[in-house]
Amino acid sequence: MSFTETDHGSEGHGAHGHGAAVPGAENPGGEHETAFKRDQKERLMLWLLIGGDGLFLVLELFTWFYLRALNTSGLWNGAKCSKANPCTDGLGNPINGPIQKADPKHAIIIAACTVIAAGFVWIAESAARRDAGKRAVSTAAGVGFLFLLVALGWQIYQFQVLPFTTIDGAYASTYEFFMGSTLAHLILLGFIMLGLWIRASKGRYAGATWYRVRLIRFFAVWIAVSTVILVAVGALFY
Amino acid sequence: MSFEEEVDEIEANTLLGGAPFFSRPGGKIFIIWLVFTVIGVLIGFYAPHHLLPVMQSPEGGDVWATIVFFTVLAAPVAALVYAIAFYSLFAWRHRSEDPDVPPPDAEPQRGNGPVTVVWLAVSTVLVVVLLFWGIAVWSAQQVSHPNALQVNVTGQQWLWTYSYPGTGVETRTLDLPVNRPVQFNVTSVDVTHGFWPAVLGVQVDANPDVVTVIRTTPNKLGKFIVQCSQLCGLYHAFMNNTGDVVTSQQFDTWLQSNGATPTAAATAAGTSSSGSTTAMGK
Amino acid sequence: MRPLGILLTFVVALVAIGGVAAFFISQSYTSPNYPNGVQVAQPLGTAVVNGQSVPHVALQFQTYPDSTGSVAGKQVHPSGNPAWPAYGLSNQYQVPAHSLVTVTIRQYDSGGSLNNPWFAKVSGTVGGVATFTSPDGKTVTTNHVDPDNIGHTFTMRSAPGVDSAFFLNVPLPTNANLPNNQTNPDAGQYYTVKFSFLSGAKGVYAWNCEFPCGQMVASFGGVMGAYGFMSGFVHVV
Amino acid sequence: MTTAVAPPLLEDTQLGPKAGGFYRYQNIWTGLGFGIFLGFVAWLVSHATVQGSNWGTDMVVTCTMVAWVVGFNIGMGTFNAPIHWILGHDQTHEDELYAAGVGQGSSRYLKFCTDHKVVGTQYLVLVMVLFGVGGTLAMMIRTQLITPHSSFLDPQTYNAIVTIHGMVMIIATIIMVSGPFANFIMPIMIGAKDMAFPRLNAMSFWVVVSAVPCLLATFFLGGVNAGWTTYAPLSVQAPAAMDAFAMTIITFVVSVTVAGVNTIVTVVTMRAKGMTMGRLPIFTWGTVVGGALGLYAMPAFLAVMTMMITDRATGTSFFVPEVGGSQWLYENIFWIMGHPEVYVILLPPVAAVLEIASTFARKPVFGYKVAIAGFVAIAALSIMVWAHHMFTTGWAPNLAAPFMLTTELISIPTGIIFLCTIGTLWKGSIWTRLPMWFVYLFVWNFIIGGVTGIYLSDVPADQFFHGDMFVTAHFHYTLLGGAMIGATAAVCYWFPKVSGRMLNERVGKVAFWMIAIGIQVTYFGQFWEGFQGMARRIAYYNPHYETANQMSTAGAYLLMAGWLVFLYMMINGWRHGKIAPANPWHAKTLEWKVPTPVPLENFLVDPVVTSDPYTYGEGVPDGQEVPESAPAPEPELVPAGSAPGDQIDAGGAS
Repeated sequence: MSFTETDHGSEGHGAHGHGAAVPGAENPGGEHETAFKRDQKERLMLWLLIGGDGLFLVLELFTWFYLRALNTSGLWNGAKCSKANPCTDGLGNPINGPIQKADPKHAIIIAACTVIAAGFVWIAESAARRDAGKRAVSTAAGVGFLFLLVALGWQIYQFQVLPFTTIDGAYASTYEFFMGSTLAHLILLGFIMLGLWIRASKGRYAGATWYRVRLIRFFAVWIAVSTVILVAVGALFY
Repeated sequence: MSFEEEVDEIEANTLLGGAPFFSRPGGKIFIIWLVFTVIGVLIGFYAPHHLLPVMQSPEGGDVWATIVFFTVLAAPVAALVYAIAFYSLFAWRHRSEDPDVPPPDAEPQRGNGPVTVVWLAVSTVLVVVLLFWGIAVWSAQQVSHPNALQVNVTGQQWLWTYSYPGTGVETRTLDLPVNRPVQFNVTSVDVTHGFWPAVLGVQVDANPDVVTVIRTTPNKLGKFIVQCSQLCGLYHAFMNNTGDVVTSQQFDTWLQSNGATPTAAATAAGTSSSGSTTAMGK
Repeated sequence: MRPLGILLTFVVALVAIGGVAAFFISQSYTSPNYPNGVQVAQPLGTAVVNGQSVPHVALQFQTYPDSTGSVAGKQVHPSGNPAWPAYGLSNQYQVPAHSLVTVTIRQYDSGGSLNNPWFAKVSGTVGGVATFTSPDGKTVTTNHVDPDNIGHTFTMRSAPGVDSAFFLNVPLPTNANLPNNQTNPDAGQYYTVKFSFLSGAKGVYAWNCEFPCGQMVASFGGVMGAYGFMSGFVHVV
Repeated sequence: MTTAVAPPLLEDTQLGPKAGGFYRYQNIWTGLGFGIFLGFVAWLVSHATVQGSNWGTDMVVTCTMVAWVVGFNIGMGTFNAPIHWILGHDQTHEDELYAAGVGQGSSRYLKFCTDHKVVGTQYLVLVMVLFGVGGTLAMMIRTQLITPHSSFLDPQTYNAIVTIHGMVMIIATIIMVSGPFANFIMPIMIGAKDMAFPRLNAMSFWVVVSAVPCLLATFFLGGVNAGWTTYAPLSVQAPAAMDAFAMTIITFVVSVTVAGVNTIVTVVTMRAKGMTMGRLPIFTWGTVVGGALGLYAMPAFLAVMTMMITDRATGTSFFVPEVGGSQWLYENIFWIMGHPEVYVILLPPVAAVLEIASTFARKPVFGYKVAIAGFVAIAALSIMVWAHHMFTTGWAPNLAAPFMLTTELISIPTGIIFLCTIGTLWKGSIWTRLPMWFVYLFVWNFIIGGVTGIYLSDVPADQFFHGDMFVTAHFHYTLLGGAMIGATAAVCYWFPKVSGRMLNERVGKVAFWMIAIGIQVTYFGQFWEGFQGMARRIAYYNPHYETANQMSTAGAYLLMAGWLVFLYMMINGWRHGKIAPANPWHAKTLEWKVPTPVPLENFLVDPVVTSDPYTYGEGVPDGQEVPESAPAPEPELVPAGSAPGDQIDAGGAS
């Protein structure tokens, strides 16, 4: 790949507070930040942040498997809870039977929508790279954003239809923790994809600046991957 | 003496220079090192001997021995760092008329392979020794005795209660027979506490809904204190009580005075059994 | 003006630190200026215990289901919640050393089960017993009560190193006859618990309630974790 | 080479009347105002919504704190640029110059300012304020402990003070070097014009500022009574202050993560031409490794505090065994964060100490590459040692041996650091200026902290010492006596560059001796208490320990007085000190080659580096120079990693 062309848009100086006085012009003492430089910086930042987020994911999974293995007071799957031997929930009220498993249907829909949204970011990226015009980029970004909104909405809806609440023991807690973490990540990705859509409609991503979309794609793909992992664990390892 | 002369003299008196050993930097550093090492070793013997409470179990003796042993191992290393640092401050310190003018640059030394290798090797060997010591002592402490006296310890904000299974005795003071292995089964009814009979040299947290186990063999008569070592809320500081290591006859009597039947007390105290308890020395 | 500068730094810093200290002390219940002060035991003359003549004093205090409604308008700890149960009026008591203390507690609160039944046993009182008078007038003298019907306990031990042999635990049975929101102790019926104990050596003793009557996990949050409601000091002088 | 073209100073740029957009109207007062406003609104709304429900107070406190943090940052301008980005209205170059503080004089110190030097100075002041708060609380603790049964504080207040003293000091020490000096000095050291992401840099500062009121609010919400480790389930049943505490941590995690990423990216991508990784000043390595470790540690803190809040405010059961959780889950995740965090604190000051030792011994850093390997080894090992904090919790006794191994292995790279320090001093021309005194104090204290650490790494001995004042004394020797004294050396060393003025070293010597003696007396007193068997964090103790406690308290007062003299020296130096020359220590790193005060983009002419900065006594021209005139061709910026690091022999043991 080549980065011979400088990013001449005003955003070219967005990451660095005070670059060349006039975009594209040589400033004797100032800095002339190349697109390569800029992409290098931001990619590194993104990979570091994804690494940190990955550790967070690992800790979520650790929580899941640790509590599942312990099954303290039978409050993971409620096997030991019965009328004769009631477990208590977070309020001290008895739980008289096994805690119901969450319906994986909802989680799968959310994960699928997120994956599709990430796929559309990828399409937007390749459109920008081919210099296919601002309409192609913004359409892909817009459709992706809509899918993300569906995922987001469904995630909120899933909270309403769960067969348990946060106080119903470790399984319920951890499952809702996964959902909450997915929700937070989707909101973050939602802001970024909204920005992608608006900026693409303004024609910011054409030709030389396609690598800006690639950055968003990395993040979207990571969110999709982490969502799929959480959904898979939540569905398979009850 | 001008600074250049001083530098020349230092250069002449390097470690392997011709002057008498103790007038060379290496010799002086050796003396300082020796003094610091001796001080460190003395502290290593003094501190546990005079500052630690009198230990009443072999595990407590292990604490004592570990401190002495580790200090003896660490003192020479620490003393070497101190010796060189002090010597550099007194011998190589540059005093000039104008404090704002830096001294001339010293002879550059960007590293010294052999020294680094030796340093690494020595510290690795020391670490391995520490590790073997630790593992040996720790695994010796893990041995469980089949006829150990069982004591159930319950932590609660902010009190310990002890029960002796089979006797029906429940108290808030901890009496133990001397030279009889004892196993503490520790748990809590609310938050995490730290069961710490310091002079028995053992400690374990009391966790809610979990029973944690520690073993020891009290080998010295006398009273001791059990404290809570894990911040557990308002009256954490008040969460302590006395314990007492007594003879098995006294223990038998004590159990009976706390409501145990004579048979149960005798069984628990081990006075009626063959006395197969392992006395681990005094 | 270098010395002045140093002086100024010290003065400003010490004023700041002193201000912070004053803030913490103003929040502190241990202050003798605490609105309800330290309740001093009433002298009753002397008594003979185990063949020895010792001073005899009396203490009387109450448990409130709701600390807002107490008659004297018990001021709650700034961090507390006025709806919490409390001992009162004061949470600090003063008794003479090595003397016979007769305590009468009026129990207005309801309750439940202990998480450690051991605390249903009376310990540390004279004779190892306490006298329980229910609101309907029945009186029993016993060394233990039902661990599943406990309102509070009065559990007292010495500060570290003061008198480690001293220990007192008296359970207060639940007062099921009263609704939980009973706020006027003088109008309501109460359970009376009366016992005597021999005070120990001079020093600071802490008392608290061992019945989990608080909130959240194991009912040991809230009032149980906050100083001044279910906990306090006994100053033995 | 062309002749010098005097480039115009960016500071002198005349900005249009609308430059900066919203930034023009935003400063700390709008931040405070909007934060308080939003917090109040959230309080009203959440209070009305959740009143009467279970955990209502926790919900209210959590919502209020979130709203305060978000509101403060909206008011400060933290979110301006992201919102501009989303809307596609990018900030113009003038806006960015405005955000960098052009034309605002000293008021830029109270604004969202992207200039790394302003951020560094802001951090320095914040760190001093935090140390003031933490130190005041320490004085409360020591005053309570003068007598065995003091009635100075009630036990609840005492526990709250112990907790917040711990957390304030942890926060302050994490940012004490990576805040001021990794921001102010490090970019100049590597020849960069700013940090890689100036706005993230400013964000990391103002986010941590917004966390501080949350932490202090805990005193008004009942106090956190669980110690800085806030072990569950005690912390789950703590007063509502615990929610504010957890929000503080979550906010702080955002700040540290952002700052860590920024540091790493800056060093990897922003180095000047010729500044290979092998030529970086050692301090830079310390901040990078520390930042990377922080990036590893902080997600665990975020996870554990998020779960703590949900346990408290929505009734989940992660940490409460009664309802299906596990306190060991808390302890594991907490210490997975907790031990690396110690080295996040420690590595930057240690690296600064090596840097300073080199300058004042007039010698290259001894074993430059070995020291870097030591940093990396410490970082790598520190993520595998967490369970040594759990030797006595009963969790997995079978893992005691492996964790004993990793814990003791850490002493090897730590020993390497000592080797490099004394190797640098060895036969140097010791120039005993104030920073050097603190280097010696660092060596003295850190050895004691290190040696006492090996007792604690041994399980049988730890069974005596765990939860005991010995531990307290040990980690104060490493974190105060080691890290904080290293940071103090750094303050003295870089003060002339930061403030443009010299410190009064006579006053400094007085402060030095008071601090040095104060530390020894205070913490030897605590070692003594620990040997006698006094538990940590207790407000009332057995009179048996009284003498040791009084010794410790006396030392603490001396220590406080010493820090006050030091504070006076700093304030006095900042206001009336002698004007500092650009390079008062005749050091060779790049930050001393730029004028003082440092201009906006640091280098009027891009530096070209030809060797590492440790050419003392080698008879070669300084390899790190800022040319007076611009080289004719603009330097091709070398991508990271592709530059061979071994072009120049950068020293080392081989």
